[in-house]
Amino acid sequence: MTEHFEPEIVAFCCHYCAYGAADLAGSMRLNYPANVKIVKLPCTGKVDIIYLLKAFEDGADGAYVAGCLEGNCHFIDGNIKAKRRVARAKKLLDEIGIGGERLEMFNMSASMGPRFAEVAREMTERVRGLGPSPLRK
Amino acid sequence: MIIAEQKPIQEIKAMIAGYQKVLIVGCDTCVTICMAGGRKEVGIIASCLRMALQIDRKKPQLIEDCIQRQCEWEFVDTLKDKVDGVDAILSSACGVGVQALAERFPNKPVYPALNTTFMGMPNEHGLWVENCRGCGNCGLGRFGGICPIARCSKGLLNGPCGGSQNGKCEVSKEMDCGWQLIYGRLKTLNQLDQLEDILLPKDWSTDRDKGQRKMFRGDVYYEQTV
Amino acid sequence: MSKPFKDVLTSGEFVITSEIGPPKGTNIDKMLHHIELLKDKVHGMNVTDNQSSVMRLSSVAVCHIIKDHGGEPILQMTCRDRNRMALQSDLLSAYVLSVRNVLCLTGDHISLGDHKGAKQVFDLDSVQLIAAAKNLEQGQDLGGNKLDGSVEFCVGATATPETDNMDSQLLKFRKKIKAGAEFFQTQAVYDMSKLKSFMEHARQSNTKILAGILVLVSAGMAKYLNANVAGVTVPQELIDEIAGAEKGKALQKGMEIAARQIKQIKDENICPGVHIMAIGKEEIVPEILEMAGV
Amino acid sequence: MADKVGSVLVIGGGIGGIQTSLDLVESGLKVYLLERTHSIGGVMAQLDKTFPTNDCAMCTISPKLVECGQNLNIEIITNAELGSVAGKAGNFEVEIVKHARYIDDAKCTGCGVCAKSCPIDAIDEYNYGLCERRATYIRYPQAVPRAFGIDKDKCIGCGLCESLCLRDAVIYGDKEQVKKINVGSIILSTGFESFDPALKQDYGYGEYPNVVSSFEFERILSASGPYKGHIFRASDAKMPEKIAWIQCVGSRDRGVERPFCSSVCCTYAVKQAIIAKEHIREGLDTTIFYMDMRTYGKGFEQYFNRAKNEHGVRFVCSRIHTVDPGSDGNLKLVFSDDDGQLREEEFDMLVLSVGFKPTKNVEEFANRLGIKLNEYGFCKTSTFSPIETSRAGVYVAGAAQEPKDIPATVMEASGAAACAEALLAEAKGSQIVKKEYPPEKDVSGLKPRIGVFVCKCGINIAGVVDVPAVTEYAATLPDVAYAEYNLYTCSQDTQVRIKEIIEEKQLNRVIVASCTPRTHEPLFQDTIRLAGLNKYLFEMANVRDQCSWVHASNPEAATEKAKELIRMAVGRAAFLEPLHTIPMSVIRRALVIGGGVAGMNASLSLANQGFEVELVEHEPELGGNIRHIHFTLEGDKPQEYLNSLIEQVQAHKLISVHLESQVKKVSGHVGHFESEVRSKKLEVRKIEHGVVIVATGGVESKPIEYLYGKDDRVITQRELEEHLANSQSTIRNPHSVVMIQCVGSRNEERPYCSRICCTQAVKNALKLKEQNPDTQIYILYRDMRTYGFREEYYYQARKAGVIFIRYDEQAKPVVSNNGRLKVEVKDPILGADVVLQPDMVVLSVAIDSHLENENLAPLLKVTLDASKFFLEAHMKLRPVDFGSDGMFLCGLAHSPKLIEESIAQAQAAAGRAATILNKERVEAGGVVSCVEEKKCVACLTCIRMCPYDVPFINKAGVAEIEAVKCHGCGICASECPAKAIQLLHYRDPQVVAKVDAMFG
Repeated sequence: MTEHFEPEIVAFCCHYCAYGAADLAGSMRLNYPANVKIVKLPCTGKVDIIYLLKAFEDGADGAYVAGCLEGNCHFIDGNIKAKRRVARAKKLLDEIGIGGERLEMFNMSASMGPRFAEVAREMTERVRGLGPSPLRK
Repeated sequence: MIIAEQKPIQEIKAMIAGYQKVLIVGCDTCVTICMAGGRKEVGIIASCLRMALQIDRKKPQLIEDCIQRQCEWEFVDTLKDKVDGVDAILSSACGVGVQALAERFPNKPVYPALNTTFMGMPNEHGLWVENCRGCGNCGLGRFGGICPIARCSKGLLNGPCGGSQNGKCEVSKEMDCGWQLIYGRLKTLNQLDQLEDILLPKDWSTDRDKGQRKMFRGDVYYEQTV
Repeated sequence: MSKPFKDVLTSGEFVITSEIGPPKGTNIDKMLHHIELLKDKVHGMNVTDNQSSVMRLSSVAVCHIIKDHGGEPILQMTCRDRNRMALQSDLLSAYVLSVRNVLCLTGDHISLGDHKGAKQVFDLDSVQLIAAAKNLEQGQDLGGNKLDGSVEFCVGATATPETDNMDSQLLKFRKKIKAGAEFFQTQAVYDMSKLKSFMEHARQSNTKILAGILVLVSAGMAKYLNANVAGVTVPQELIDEIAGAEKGKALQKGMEIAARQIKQIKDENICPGVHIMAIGKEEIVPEILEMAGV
Repeated sequence: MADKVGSVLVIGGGIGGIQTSLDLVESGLKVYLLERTHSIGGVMAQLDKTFPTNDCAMCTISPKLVECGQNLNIEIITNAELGSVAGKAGNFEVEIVKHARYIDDAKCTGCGVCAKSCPIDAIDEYNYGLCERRATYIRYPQAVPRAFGIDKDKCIGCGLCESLCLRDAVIYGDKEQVKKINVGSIILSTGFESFDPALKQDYGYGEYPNVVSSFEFERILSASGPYKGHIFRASDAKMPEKIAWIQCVGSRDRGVERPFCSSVCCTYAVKQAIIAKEHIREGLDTTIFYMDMRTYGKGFEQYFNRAKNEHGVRFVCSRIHTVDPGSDGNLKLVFSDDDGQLREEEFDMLVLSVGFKPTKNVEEFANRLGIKLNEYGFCKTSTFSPIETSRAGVYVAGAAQEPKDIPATVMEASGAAACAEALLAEAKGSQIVKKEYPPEKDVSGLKPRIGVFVCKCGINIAGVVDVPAVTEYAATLPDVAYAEYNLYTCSQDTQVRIKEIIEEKQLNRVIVASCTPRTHEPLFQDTIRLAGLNKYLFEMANVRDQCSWVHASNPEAATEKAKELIRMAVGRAAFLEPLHTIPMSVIRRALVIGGGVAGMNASLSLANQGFEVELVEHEPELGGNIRHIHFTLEGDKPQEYLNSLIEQVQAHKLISVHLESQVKKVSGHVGHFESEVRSKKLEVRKIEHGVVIVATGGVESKPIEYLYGKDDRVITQRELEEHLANSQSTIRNPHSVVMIQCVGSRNEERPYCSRICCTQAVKNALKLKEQNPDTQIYILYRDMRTYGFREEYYYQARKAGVIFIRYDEQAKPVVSNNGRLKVEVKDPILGADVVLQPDMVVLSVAIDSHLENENLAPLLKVTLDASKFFLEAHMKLRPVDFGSDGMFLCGLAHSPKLIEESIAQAQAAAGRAATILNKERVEAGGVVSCVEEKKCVACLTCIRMCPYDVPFINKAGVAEIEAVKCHGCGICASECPAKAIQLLHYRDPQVVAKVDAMFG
């Protein structure tokens, strides 16, 4: 079963950078797995910890938050705040038994289309390696 | 205010694992402000518990609510209808709130979701410090407004111990030596002479050693005055 | 030479004390060996009280044993493990067991030791403990009650000459004298200039100061002290000196340093005595004394 | 005057042209934006990062590109050139020659099928020829207009693209067209071209493959560049371990007829070295060979220091004469080391920091326009009118005037807009198109009826995703009342259709599944508004850029994902609510704080545009620093200028001047501030205003070293200037003068460069020489920073015999007094100590921020930088805006700068302020945070977490967030522990619904 396992992954992306990078990956026709679906928010500072938990509760196998490069947040430091929340959510996922490594924070600028694709591949591979979420077994 | 922190999810899970329907109640006062047990944290706890229990093949029903103050009967009573329908209550309030619920709903088991830690304040957002032990006999006037009971790791009254170094306590290099703070502040105030007298052993009779402490105000407490 | 310690203090003789560490357990063989070795070489033997918050045999019991073996014990009492009732009660017990010297300390924090979850007490602090001992001499306990038979102690306290917060430590030092401390044994001292400057303050208050000599056994220990022990600073020259010792000779070098310092303290009349700490290696103390020529 | 035309022609679509266009339309003037190439963006769109913040250039410029592209009142004319110009200021008749693009940019959707099929390769100019493009191409992925064009020089006319384009946008027979327009003003922002390094033959560019120009290197660094952000050498595709930069290639070089300094190369080289080091984590040695490090701009010196101290970039002060081939593709350089010894070293790769030159055919262009150029071929301006060309009504911004960086360009762009706005004040609004919308339908309480429109995007989506199947699936989703697919959902006919279907099917939510909302959401939102729906009832599913384009190899997975993306959009759409902005009236009056050159220019510019100005100056007279300036390098007369300026200010009936007054209180928000101004007599005046401009200036610091204050013969440059200007002065004719640079600047206390002092020293030295050519003058300097055209005067000073001696910060000169003044300094080139005995020592002292800044910043709730100068909203793109709306800054309040720069920035501040004052209302609300009072426990979390200090605890004891101030990031909402705050349009249920829907 794990051999053909296709993980479901949610990516919470900020409007300014990560979403732009995702679009650029498209413009550059960079290939990456279709597992990742984006939820766009104005800033990763809007990523409520409950959204991350809810994604897993709903059955996500993995999730990540992608914001601007550190120091370049369009809302000054929303991405730094998001980073701290992601760290807490990872800890909670560990406690719960789902595993914090299924969740990650990434930073990229709007011109980093290749990086977006790389992250999508990287997360898909990582989660594929971890197998389906314990909630979906 | 009262500072508290969330218990590990597994510990909470173990407490409520046997129940089908659990009411999770937050408190809008101190524990909201210290971000341990308000409306948002109730949501987080509930979500985590649902997942943790689902891994164990359990699908309990978790009802989320939050009341203004769990330490007041009037607010606690608003929960009555909801409580009737559940098997247990998980309180994300301080120990006072947990006990208030337990007392008001004698037939329902009540469990704490938080560890109540101390009375204190935020030094910075997200960093809280204890600065009162509630000993019932305040001596802050002598110590430049800095409490040696709460802020010296040994609660010393006559000056720093030999473990004080670089203004830090022997317990941790991160912790200020309470006595250095007192000394510094009184020096600033030019009141160091206040420290010269030997302070006699503290009268601890006002502390909690006599069991549950009570306090009443004659002008408002009817039963005592009648 | 088991002379009452109080008499030694007033005799003008260069005072030498050392330490006996009670064992963790009931096997007292090694300790007895140390007592035998030291009882005639030093004027008093401090018995540590659950030192570093590590649970051990009671210091009152060990003091009693020393007395039995003809030594002069100095009972160390910390405020960490007993409330004011237990402390006073132990003082009475010590007295009836012929212990006449008590060193009053605050005590290390419980979190530094081997029972980290224990509830610590600190009902009294060191100043208040000194006062309590003196109060017992007056035939009274802290509750204001009369005693049937009082005590008489030579009460000591500690000081930290190398502290970085001299002002507030001196405040406490003065309080200890005011409360009735008759002698002081200091925290380890390595920098003689710091000791001298402390003594300038101390000399103003007519009391006996015994300089703490902690024998270095390695450069690592010196670095550890600098990093972790409050109020102790080993100067770089000393670290270099011990680090430069031949392999296997570090302890020897440490002993040389200790002896040199004792000699300097005595020759330059910096302090009226020394308190030698060899933590667990008490057998080397006689040799150090010999090297120092005291 | 009725003949003034309410439109402006902006020539050049780089960042300058973009900024000026956006400002102009905001202020009510229509814009024709003329661009020579296929798309706007200019050089900035080719840069990787920008100094000194290392912000991604594309991240910062692309929202502006989109904004320009979407604005109804900006007509972008690409592939075009200026033809003839007739008429006069206020009404020019202009001919625009639009060259054939061969693809109709109105029809082209940017899908790229044409380029994919094109069989012809051509050199990619956007990537400086480092890679290839097709003959049918788009300059870069984010280009605006998002339309392709055909390179007819390469095209073989095979017809493939024409046959494949489903929009019939390809026109092989496209012809040049001439368009005639009338405009009130013309703004030039034609920028620059980079110097061709091949002309500097000794550097081996073009001969050795591993020698690249700095502009090429910029593309190499870019993640979207030819090597996807990896640094490779061209010779062997090896990652370099050692890169050197050679500065001043085509700058400060009379040999190649480029005597001026290009101003930006020092700092961009620093940037490239830092970024290159970040790219090559295995370790990269970087060395910059320079003549003088000219990091004079705000924050640049600190940036330079970080490069040196934290990043380990090596700086060698040595002019390189030749580049020789080394082993293995390496390049060999010979240079003189710090100790004057000649050394030889090999590098893997060489970057030539090339300078700026005027654009091609600039003379002809100037002739057509009837403007004058200076001797270097840049647009001629004067010190006191830095934005005006020699022809009335024609203005210039950016590097067309002088080599300069992005912030200076952006400033001048806003300043040029202000000039045009003042000229055309009465014609504002006359050519602006406003859309009329039908009244909004009330959808409250209605069950969601969602319409889904799936776009095939020609074959862009449909070629991969099974669009009919997806549409069929969409129709089955809950609340979906209608679903269809279109060939191009964005086409004009589809807009009409969507509108009809909304009516016909009674839709109250609309979803378009097509490309990205970043470019197309406003279009569709506009469409549903025309159908009477609130624009927030729209949602988009990105099934092209984030689906079909990236999963082309797996159509099945792409189809499944498209379904999921639409399901997610539907889940969210059901929860969407209409949002309304609240119009807040604008008080059309400005408060200008500071009555120096900057404050007065800002005031005049605004008053000339017809706005009232309250000008507050704390001193008893207007003028500020310029009162102490008596001459300039260029031979102007500052005092005459000052007098005329004061006269104009005082005579202007819209300006009220408050002397000896201070601002004591500021409250309110953009469009409506209330301030209290207290006079010396303690009278308090309340002023209502819509904007604030801060122009508090700076002050010359008082030196504490070199015997200043202890010996009368030691004076500051300003004091020297007063003496030189005063015919009565006794010390106008010294025999020998030593000037010491960087006194109090570029040190630990003031880590910044004070920018003006090198120019000041050269100016005073030349003046001394002019009075008496025999005067001996020594200038002891660290780096001579006579940037731009000021380099010429530096050269003249050397020619006139002024002796320049470099000193090192570690070995500062020593001034002593043994009866005679003695100055000792170590000359690093000679390696010897030099002892001078001058009559006079002149100190070039630092510029400090004004003390007033510290009082003012908390009143305005704006930030100061570490040196207590005001901090702008964004170093590059918002150099005169504060982070808080409605507040602007200019002059020395921002950082030390020259008079012409202060004037330009003042006009910029006025231009930016006018974008607000010109409106009758500002709209508050939309995507903003909103507090549910009942839930708020006044925990202060939002107050502590808001990056803009917006929330506060109101009189009711709960948090309040003023919609007009909120930036809409949502940080407070996701931090609030009581869940009392929601960000509208991103309320928790709206976000969670989308997540829930993903999992069915």
